[in-house]
Amino acid sequence: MGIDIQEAMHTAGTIGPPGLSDGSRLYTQTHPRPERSETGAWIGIFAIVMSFAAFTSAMIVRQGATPDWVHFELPRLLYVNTLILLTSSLTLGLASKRLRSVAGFSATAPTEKAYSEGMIWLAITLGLGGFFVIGQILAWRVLAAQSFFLSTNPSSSFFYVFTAMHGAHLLGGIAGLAYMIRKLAKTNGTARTTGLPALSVYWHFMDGLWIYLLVLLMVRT
Amino acid sequence: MKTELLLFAAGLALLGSELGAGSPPTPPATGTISGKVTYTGTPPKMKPIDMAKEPSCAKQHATPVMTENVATGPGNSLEYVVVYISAGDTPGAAPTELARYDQKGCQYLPHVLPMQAGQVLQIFNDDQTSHNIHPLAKVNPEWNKSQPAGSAPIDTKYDKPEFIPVKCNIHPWMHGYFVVLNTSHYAVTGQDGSFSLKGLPAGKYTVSAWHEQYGTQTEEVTIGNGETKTANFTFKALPY
Amino acid sequence: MGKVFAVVLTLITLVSVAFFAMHTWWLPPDISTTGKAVDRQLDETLIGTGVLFLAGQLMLGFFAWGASDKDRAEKIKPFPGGATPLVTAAIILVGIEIFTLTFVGSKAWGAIYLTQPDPSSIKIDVQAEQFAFYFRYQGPDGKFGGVHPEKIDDGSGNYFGLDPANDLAARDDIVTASLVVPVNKPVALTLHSKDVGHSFYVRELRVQQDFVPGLDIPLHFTATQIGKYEIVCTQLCGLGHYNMKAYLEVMSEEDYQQWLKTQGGQ
Amino acid sequence: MHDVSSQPVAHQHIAPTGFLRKYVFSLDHKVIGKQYYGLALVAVFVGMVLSWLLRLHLAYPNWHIPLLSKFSSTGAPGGVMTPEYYLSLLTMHGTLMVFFVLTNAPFAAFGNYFLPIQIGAEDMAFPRFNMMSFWTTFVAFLVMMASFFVADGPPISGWTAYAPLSAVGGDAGPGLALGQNLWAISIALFCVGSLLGALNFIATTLDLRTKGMSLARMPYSTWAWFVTSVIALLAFAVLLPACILLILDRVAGTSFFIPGGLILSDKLQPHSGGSPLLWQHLFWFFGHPEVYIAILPSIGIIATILPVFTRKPLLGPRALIGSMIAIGFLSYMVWGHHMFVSGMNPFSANIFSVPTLVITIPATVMTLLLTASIYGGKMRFDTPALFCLGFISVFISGGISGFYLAQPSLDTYLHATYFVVAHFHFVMAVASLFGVFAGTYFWFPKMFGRMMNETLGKLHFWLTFVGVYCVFMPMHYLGLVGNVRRYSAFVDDYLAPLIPVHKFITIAALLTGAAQLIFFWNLIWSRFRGPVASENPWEATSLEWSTTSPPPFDNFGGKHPVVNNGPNEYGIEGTNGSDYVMQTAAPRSA
Repeated sequence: MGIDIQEAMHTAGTIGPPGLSDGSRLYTQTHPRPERSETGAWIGIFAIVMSFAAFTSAMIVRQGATPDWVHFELPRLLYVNTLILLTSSLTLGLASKRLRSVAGFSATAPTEKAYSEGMIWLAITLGLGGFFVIGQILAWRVLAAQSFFLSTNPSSSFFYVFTAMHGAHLLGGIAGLAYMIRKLAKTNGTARTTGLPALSVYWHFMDGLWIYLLVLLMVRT
Repeated sequence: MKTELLLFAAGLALLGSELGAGSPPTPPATGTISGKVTYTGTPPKMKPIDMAKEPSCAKQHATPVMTENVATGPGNSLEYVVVYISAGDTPGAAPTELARYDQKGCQYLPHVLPMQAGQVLQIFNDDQTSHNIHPLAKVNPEWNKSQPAGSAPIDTKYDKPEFIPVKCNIHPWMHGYFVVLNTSHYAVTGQDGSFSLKGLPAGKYTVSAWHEQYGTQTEEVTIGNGETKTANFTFKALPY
Repeated sequence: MGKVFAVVLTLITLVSVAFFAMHTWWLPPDISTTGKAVDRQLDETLIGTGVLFLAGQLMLGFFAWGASDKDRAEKIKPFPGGATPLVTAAIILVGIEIFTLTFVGSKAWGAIYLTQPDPSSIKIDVQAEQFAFYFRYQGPDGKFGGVHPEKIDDGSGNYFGLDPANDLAARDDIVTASLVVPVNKPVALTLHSKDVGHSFYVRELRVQQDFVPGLDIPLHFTATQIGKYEIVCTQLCGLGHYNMKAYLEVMSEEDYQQWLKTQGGQ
Repeated sequence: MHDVSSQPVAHQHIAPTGFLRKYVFSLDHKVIGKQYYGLALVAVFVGMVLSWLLRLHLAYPNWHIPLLSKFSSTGAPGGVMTPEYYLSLLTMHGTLMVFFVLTNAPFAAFGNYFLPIQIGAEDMAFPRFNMMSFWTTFVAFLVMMASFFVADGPPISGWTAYAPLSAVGGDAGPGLALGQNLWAISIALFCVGSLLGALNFIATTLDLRTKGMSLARMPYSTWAWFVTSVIALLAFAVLLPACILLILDRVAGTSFFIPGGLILSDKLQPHSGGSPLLWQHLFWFFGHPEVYIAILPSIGIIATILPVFTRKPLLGPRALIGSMIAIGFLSYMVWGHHMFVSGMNPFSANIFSVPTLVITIPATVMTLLLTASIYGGKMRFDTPALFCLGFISVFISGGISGFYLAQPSLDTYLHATYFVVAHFHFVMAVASLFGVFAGTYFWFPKMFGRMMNETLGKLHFWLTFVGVYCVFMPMHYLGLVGNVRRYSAFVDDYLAPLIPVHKFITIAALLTGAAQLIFFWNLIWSRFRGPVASENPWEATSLEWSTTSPPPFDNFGGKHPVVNNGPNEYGIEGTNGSDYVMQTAAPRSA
């Protein structure tokens, strides 16, 4: 089991600035552990992967259960949405690159320029996220117009379930993004955005998850 | 002189008419519609019900109980047909006497129970086992209650006219009907297929006969004071 | 206190085991060709686990006894040999137990569920519904009529949704509320459900099989004892679950033929 | 963790003022732990009363249970339960006990309170998530209880809610309309709450361990909570989708679990093509790990408490932790053993049977290690110690019957009989609760600063210990005779002779239940009247005993303990004549 590795990590970790390795409050700095919010993000991703794995297996079982599966054309709009989401990942990358110094990973104080640019990129990311969600809803309407509803056929049922679940999770990301922007704006950049790496991890994952779902839906429906 | 007599007579007549108007009118004799419900063709043969699952009921029946969806009698008579006034009758207030429905020997007694809308219905469990009453109402509210052995009767009523199939969820063979009507004039045919609707004031009526399997037939009947008219119904039966 | 615990635990253990050993409450005699293996499997498991149970509980009581009433001066004693031999022993012993049980058990299971029914076996269609079983025999023509769910009508006794009007094969199908089979003749059932999940359980046959709505599930057995046995539902199916049962009547060949004659078709 | 140093976050050091923030919407893991414990207490009380009613009805079907008709006139006309009401109460008993008691008490309640303290942290990694997870669970509880008060009562489909019975709606029977909706919504909420909680536990264990608290030095209870939270994260992440699909089938007319051509209440159901087995697969993929979510924390608690009272180190701690991990791992490969006879391919039964039996190996190892740890100890028989012994005993009893049910060939006979009821009550319910009792008597001084009453405690133990054997051991015999479970009355000919056994069980159950009232009373009495507890009344080693009872808001009064020793240092030359060494004590030269 991983205990030994952990111990190694500890001994490595205990080499810290003198005076900090005693029981005083600064002890934690001597531990090269990831940001807790980032750990949280990864654990969350772990759980979400599990959920969608469950949904997927349900889909496969259900499709195998009875030959009543109707295949339908995915709304073109979805591909546009995909592009939007991919771009948003890109812009978030640009944002965190600029805000990194703000995020307290480097000793240098943030340059005013980096900060303002970073904020703009964050805002753009937020906007793109919003567009994606709206786009998804429009895609639903397109499908509904072809009278494919939630209960029409297992294929459409799963389509709505998948897109809805993904959308819900993405809204979580959007909320986090908004919170981050507010926090930064309030303190114009001096607030340490420790949540930003976690947020990026989550956002990129949402991105990947969508690609997976899109492929799955293309193959299955 | 003659004129005086005439006047006098007229006066008397007037007086008489005055008096007549004052005194309560003797009710006009009411009429009756009676008749017989029969079938043509061959009805399906009723099947024996195996109650082995419920010994406490099985032992109450010397001969196996038969299904009752098309119960027939001698002379092609058709049982369990509800004959009622479907038009021309002005329904009075719901009667105060209760419509009683029994669960006995894992059978519904009677198989078909007509009642007037709003009339109180009382359901008894006379068996040593739990029963479950599930009237599959669509117009009226649907409910589904179990009635353990020896528990108090269930009181309920239906406000809208409807033909409601009743089933027991515990004993699938138990099937019956609540027939909720908007009139107080109704009857269910017995084994001889005969019925009679009494106490009908003179007038023009639509008489309907309803059978759970063969649907409804209607007849126009006009009766005067104290008349008795006959209305016969004939349903077409199929073996399957 | 430790001694008290040891005594109480020992009593509980012995009483519990006694009732198993004395067969005070026990399975009904098996009447199937496949049940013997199940019973043997049960006995083996009983002995194996009985030993484990006694050993475990008595050891616990014994140690508790030993660990009680120590004065402050007394030193604690380490467990002889430490953890490693104990763990290895456990792994090996339980491992062997598991291996044998699986090896023997899978055969007992296979005999019931992984074999094909004898082609000559009597085919009977079983339908479970809230809350009764109904059984359907092919009748003289040796064919089952088609099933049409929308035609199902308990009121007229058409439990299977047959269509005798248009389906000649359905007319002579025999539908009963009891499962009647000849002794020593293989019987092949097809289980399907009208509404929700149910289960087919006959203790004496040592078989249990769920009905799954939407599936036709095969189950076959051969009854070796004439008599009347209960078929009960073991899958929670609604308010009448407790009362969902039917009878399995195992008859001599002659009685069976006689019974068939008395049963009319649709 | 930079923010700890440079920028203290609000929750970390400043205790909130104001009632709401302090006791209701508190971010303090200790308060949240107590809230979970309280919720579990309420749930277990309701669940227990339900079991009384169920037992009474089974043994004396025609007895008019007082007040019951007041509570539900349709469910129990004149105090005699209708079959559907029996099943409603049965469903609620199972659901409340499994979810709101066995998941909440040993895992969420004690875990929340003691996991951070045992690793020397000031709080959970995400205090806000922590608060949300409790209040989500609380709402889930309210929604579940609400089903008692809707038109035709709680659902009658059992805590496993097998489709299509649970999916088709009111036509399938009373309680399956609104009641089942509430059930599904409640469970979905519960999943969300548990997921948040599990996430928190994992992150906390990984990131917030104090200096020197290597994984190897974590107390076994912390290990158990950690492993359990990983299991829970996976399990509830699967149950949640299952519930969502179930809800859609019920309210949106989809057909995930409902096949076509079903006739219920003489109505052809408007569904087609669904797979009832799909629900069973999803449910049991959660359901089996759920058993370990209930039992592992208790094993950890016992493993932590036992050495304190035997005054000697636990035998083979690494093997014990290894077994926990092994069980957690295996628990995901065995769900099929709940479905041997449920219509899945019979071949898979043999396949599922093997890992199921293999699980008995780590289980046996753990049991043996615990038992052998008692050997040669200087046992102190305080109430927690007694419950440790009791735990080992009932865990053996419950584990043994697993050998039977793990074998398809025997499951064909024993499946869905009282043998199964006996099995999971012993191994999951009673064992887990013994862990909770031990934990309560052990940690109460730390949580409330007062000792619990020993006399009442011992009385509670003896009555409970003997009681549970009287209740559940006979159920094995009933199972052997083939007594089917979930029957609201025994109308089958072969069940009549068993009624006396059922009467015996009922009386035993009532008495055992009454014994729990002693426990409830002890809690209340000791909370206010109990003797004041010292910092470390049991002379234990783990970190929670190195702080005040109860601990300050930030657990260690602004300091962070430094850990130099493992949690297992008993029966040795300790400081000034004691026979143990605290984890925070100076490193031992050995």
